[in-house]
Amino acid sequence: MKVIDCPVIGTRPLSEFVYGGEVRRPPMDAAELSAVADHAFNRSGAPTLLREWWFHRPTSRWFVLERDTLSDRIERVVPPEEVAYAIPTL
Amino acid sequence: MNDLTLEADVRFAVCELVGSGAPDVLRDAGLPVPETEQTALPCGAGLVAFTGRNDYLVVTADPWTPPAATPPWCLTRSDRVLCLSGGGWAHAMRQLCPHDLRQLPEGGWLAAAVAGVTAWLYRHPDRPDGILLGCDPSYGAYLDAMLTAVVRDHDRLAED
Amino acid sequence: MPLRLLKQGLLGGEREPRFFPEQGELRDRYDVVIIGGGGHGLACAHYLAKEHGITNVAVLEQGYLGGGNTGRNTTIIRSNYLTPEGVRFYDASLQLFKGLSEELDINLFYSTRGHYTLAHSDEALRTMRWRAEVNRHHGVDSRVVGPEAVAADVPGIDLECGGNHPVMGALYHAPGAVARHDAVAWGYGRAAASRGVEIHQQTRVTGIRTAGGRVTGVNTDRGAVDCDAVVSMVAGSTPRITAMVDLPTPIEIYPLQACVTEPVKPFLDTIVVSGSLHVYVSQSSRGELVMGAAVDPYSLHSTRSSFEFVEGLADRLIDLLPFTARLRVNRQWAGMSDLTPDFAPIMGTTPLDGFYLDAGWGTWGFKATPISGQTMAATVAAGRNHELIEPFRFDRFADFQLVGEKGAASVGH
Amino acid sequence: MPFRRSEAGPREWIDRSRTLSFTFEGRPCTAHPGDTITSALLASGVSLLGRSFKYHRPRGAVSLANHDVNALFATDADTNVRGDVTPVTDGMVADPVNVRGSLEKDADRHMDRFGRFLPVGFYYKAFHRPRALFPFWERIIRRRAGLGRVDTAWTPRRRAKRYGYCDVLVIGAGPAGLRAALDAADAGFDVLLADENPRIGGSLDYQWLGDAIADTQRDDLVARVLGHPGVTVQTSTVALGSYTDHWIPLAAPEGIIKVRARGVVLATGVLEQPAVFHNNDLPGVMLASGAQRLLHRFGVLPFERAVVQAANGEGLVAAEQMAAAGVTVAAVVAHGPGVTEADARRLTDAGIPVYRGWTVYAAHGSDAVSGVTIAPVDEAGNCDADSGETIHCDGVLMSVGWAPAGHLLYQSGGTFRYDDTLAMPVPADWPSTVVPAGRVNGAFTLGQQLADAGDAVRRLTAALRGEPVPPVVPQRDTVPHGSQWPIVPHPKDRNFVDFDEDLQLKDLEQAAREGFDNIELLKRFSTVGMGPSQGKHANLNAIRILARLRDQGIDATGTTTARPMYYPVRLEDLAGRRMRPERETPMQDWHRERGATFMEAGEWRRPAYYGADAASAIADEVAMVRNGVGLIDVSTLGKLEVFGPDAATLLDGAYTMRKGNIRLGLTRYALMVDDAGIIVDDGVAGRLADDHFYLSATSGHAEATYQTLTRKALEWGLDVHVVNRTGQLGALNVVGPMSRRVLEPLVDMDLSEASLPRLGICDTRVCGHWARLVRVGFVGELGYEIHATPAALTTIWHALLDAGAAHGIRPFGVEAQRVLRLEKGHIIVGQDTDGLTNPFEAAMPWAVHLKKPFFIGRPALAHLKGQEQRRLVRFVLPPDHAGPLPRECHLVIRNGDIAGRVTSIARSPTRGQPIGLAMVDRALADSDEPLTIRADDDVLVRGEMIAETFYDPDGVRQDADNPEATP
Repeated sequence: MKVIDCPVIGTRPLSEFVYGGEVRRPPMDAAELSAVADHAFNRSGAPTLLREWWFHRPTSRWFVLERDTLSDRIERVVPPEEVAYAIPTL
Repeated sequence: MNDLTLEADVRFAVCELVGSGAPDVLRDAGLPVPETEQTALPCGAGLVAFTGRNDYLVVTADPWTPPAATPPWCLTRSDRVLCLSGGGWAHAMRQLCPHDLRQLPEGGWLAAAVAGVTAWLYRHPDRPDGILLGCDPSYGAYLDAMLTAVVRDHDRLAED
Repeated sequence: MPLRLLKQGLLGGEREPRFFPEQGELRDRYDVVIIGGGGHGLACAHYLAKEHGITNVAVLEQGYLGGGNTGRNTTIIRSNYLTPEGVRFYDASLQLFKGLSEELDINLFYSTRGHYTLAHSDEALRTMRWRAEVNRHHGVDSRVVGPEAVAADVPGIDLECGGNHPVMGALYHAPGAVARHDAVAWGYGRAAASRGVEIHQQTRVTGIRTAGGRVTGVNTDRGAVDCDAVVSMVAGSTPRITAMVDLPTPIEIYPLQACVTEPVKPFLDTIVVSGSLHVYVSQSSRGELVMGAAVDPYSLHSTRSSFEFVEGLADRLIDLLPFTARLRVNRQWAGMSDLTPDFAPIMGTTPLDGFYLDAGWGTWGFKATPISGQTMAATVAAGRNHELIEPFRFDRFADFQLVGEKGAASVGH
Repeated sequence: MPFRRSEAGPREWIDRSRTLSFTFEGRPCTAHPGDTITSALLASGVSLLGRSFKYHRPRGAVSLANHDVNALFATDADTNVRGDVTPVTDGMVADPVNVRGSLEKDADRHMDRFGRFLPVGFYYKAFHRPRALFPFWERIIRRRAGLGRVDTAWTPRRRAKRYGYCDVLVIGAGPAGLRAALDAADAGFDVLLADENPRIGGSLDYQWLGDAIADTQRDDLVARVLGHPGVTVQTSTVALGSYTDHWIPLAAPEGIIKVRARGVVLATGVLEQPAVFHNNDLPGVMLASGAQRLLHRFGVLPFERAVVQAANGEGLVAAEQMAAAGVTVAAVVAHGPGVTEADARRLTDAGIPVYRGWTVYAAHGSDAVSGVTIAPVDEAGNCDADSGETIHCDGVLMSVGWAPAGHLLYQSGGTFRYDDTLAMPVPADWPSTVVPAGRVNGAFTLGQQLADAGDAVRRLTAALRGEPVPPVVPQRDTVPHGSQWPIVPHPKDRNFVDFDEDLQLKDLEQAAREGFDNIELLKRFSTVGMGPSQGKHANLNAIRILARLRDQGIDATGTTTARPMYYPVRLEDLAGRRMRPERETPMQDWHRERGATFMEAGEWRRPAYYGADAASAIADEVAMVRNGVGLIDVSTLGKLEVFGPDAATLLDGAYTMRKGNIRLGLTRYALMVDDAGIIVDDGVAGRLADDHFYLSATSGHAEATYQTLTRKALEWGLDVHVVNRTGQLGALNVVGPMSRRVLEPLVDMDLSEASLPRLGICDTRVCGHWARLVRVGFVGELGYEIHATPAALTTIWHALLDAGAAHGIRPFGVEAQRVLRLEKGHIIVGQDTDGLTNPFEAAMPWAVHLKKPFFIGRPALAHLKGQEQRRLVRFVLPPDHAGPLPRECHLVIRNGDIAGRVTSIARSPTRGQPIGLAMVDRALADSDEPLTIRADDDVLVRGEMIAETFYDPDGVRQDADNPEATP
């Protein structure tokens, strides 16, 4: 079973996590349909170093991990601020 | 083989303190305040665990009422708390939990999956030969049944 | 004793023809280059040659013939899909499969066994009825049956499934079948080669050349070739190929695992699938139980095996068929599934002229082998999508015109 | 003493002082404790142990090392039992598998004669023309398939699995493994030493037995390992495979242990490989190491008079051991540089004739070896059969080379290359924390093995301590240990490369000739290596054959993937203890006692209805809610608290409707879609303070919604806390015209419309306990959702039952709730929607507030508005509709084509006619055509779409002050 080493919660088995997919930023208001579709459907499918969301159930905590989707190695725990963005509000 | 016993329903008052100011509230109430996330300090027969940003789990023998002011918000919980004790507890837990609990020191805290459900584990210094386990009340009967089965098998093996 | 075997037995094997000619050098130019020497690629080559007279074709395979998902699936063939376009497409595939042993003169062991998809909840049962109704509308023999019908066909089944997920009914799909997966690739490969198609194994495509918005050739680790059309039929390697032409796709790669037990005397004649338990199982003509489950929980470009997979599968299988507890798992393996958001393939033309895509097969690529070969060949020959694959067109995502196969999402395989 | 038992040996596993009884093919047999089925049968003079898979040829013992897949047995509770390693138990009933009749008189034994008509891949070449006849042939073939027979009455014997941890896992307790375990433990590591045999010692106990130095070292090593506090020994334990991140499951007698080790030493040794000659599969032809195991472990002399084929020193030792034990060694035939002139002289001096430069050409005999023909062979392996000599014997020992048991190294990412001297693949590269040691690494002499283990542990120690890893100190042997070409053609073939699959030399040649000349294609076409032993004895020779045919090296020819399992393992062992997480509401026991029929809802089980008869129970429950008061346990609803200054921003961003403008003390419908605008969840959001919301979610989606909210809070950088209270709080809904009257006495507040308005939410006390009251209208009557702690909820539930008794209060289940909500026209996400439904298709445009600049799915919905191609519609069937109702998912038909499907349908007791929801094509939805549903038996049922809510469109029934609603 894959093991994820995390500086915050220690060494954890994969079975404690839920995979949340790659980090993507949605288009904001008045986006073209093509941009919307690209965000909704397209993915970085080729082997690469990918930033992904992983949810750790026992601590109820989301992590952003940088993982090589070919070797399955986790290279880095990314601080969430690095992927955060503001949303427009009324 | 050592005896293994399961206390299936250890009575505690449990609450969750959420939001800024939580450490101050704990301190004002004379409760211990763990400084590192995912650690806990003993508090009488119970404990206080630092579970996240400003979040604390408070497990006390007697109900504890924080000040009404918010934040922090205080949420009463009904965690099912069990205690597995006896020299073989860590070995027995290997059937249910992928973590090496021998590595969990006295006073150690761990939020982990046990028998496939989320639970917290605490090695209370007053119970050196055992482990406290807490889980969501809806999983209480299930976790109790799993631990009971482990204890039963342990006893049967011990007889053989 | 069939005559064919009598002849070989008496005359010896020396006279047996080669399945595939010895591999030569790459030519400078082909009309069509097919990337991927699995079932789909070889079938496409066969139909290009046979039905469209296009024989100046190269099939480039980075490994060996049928070594990808063609040789890694659990060989189930069925057409009990949810959407009319899915049913029509897979039924056409199944019809082709039925005559394929004769057409290719290779015994594919195409064996109609009947296919049960078990429902363990009223929600699942509703989906079964939906599929059955759509299937019947299109003349495909599927029907919802009660637990007793399942019990009559599946000896030893525990309809209570250990207590947590009792069988409430099933979708019975009479045409459900299995076939020898490798042989499908070999048969198509031999047929294509006999018409002049070149098959190049251990030939890896390293780039695709374009000029003026259309394909002009491919680069390989054995040199470059020119061509007018490139057809990518590489399942789990699709994103690597589409990246060569900067084509974003909604495809993600997830490992899909499978395993077999040691052979035992046949006791299971049908194919049994349970979406809720994430198990599908049939017994091969060698006597092995061939089993699979859902795709792995996260994306990965790897065919590594995981122990959790066999643990979980074993745990649930013996809820369903308790007596199989004593059988032993002999071997496990994995393939790479190319999944799309709507659980339907992506086929046909692309925004790049001369670049054709056959991908997004998820966990059902094997059963589509003949029809995708045939329709992709027609598409390449005509330069526009065959009507059977038009619903699976590449740009449906950009238009938000998804195929509704995801409605059956609770039920896999 | 049975006539084939030898003198007692120093290391034997059997207890000669006791005798067990068992039966084989109905005949009584005896064994000693410690005997395997195979050793006991051989000791009783039975050498025919099984029949081969395809040709039903007679087969016997070969390896005694868990590779004898032609000696499988069936017992009353198991099948495909490997006789060579399975201990006899007292009273055991064992039978051969894959025979019809008895082993000797197997009705299928003539299959051997038809072998030429069943060449490699024969099943691809015949039986398919004409197509109609294939099922006939298939039945015949299928009948011949498989080995053992299963019994559908078997029940699982699940045994708990457990996790295990150590610093260093050493696999294999032979010389290298023992040394590695000791060194690692001395270095301070916590060591787990696993070996597949019941005793540690490995080859020291048979191949090296009698060598004085080896014996001394063995005793020393074993004693120190057993006495070392840092070493835990696991015997009879097989390492099944090597998985990601150093997880190595061990199949131990007490169940599977999933071990995670920081470092692994693979001292897995080597697998002796058979020679390929005519009749090399006859009972009596054994691997030399197999014969040694038989002799030294079980005290069985397999032969009286043997011929030994040796390409290495190990074969000569075996010959000497056999001779010393009383076997007449009629000849040693040796070819290749592995047996020197000096070696030969040593044996000759001892009276054993040696034929150097000769090989075994063929074995003779029908059901057992009666003799061999030996012949001169040149360096290339060409055999001069005409100069052959025939020797009478009853046994042949093969010692022609080895293959590394490198499966786990390969799975760990290691690679191998072929060593021409050793005539076997050796590790070329491996991870710093998974290291080979001993013979698997090409270290053959005892000294080399021990030194190699020491070196391996030194490197591993450095790796584990994060220090620079020193270079390998090579310990590989430099003298040959095998034949490069242990393969002899024969005009009559039956020179088997793969015993599992009955593959002969000619089969592999033929496969390659037909174009399957890539090792993977060769494997798939011929099935070499695909049987129960997974090629442990076949793959290396198959590669040799292909390499020679293609005129290329072994490494260029490649190898097939060594996939788990190392040995087959039972499904029940893989399964382990049955764990099915199941959640219970505070009222679960009460529902059970009350006779509820349950239905699954994820990990929950909810009452579907109460009582024996579904139809009448549901009808009564519906009627009571409409006319009196009912009570439903809704504890499974998702319950989330959202706190903090950015609480409103989070919810505005996560849900389609505005949340920031909900007034304190009120709730609003909450619909969540994904990035593509597809509906994923719905619930209710209530506001308890400016910075405090309370949300409900569907039972099945609560966890996912919680995850979405917590993730979006991070993603959007918000100061907000989301707490999942789903299991911490119970919830019930007391609903019906009498609900206010029943609840009022129990609650500390005024329940008038003014005090707690429709869609209101407030915290209060019920029965003296904290509780949260929500005025929701899912079923369309006045009702109160009460959320409270599990203990309080139980109290409240019973108090409501007492208080409502006078009004006939009764509990109702999910089925009645579905009818009630359908009458009200409320959708159920997942039933009335599918995996692609957006809110416009669900006829809920009112739930999409595009005025908000952003929410999840807004970009998509902004484009999709008005574009829907299908829409959810309400329909009714005539009140006099006779016959069975259409069912959910029956199709809507228009002009002969599919135009949609029924998503919900029920007889409405209130309207007195069937009502339903259907998702139909927009053209139909926009029309005023009738709705045609194809029901069971193709009956077309005609209904009518209606625009208005089926029941109480103005919602007057939900008015707390309405005298009709609160009579």
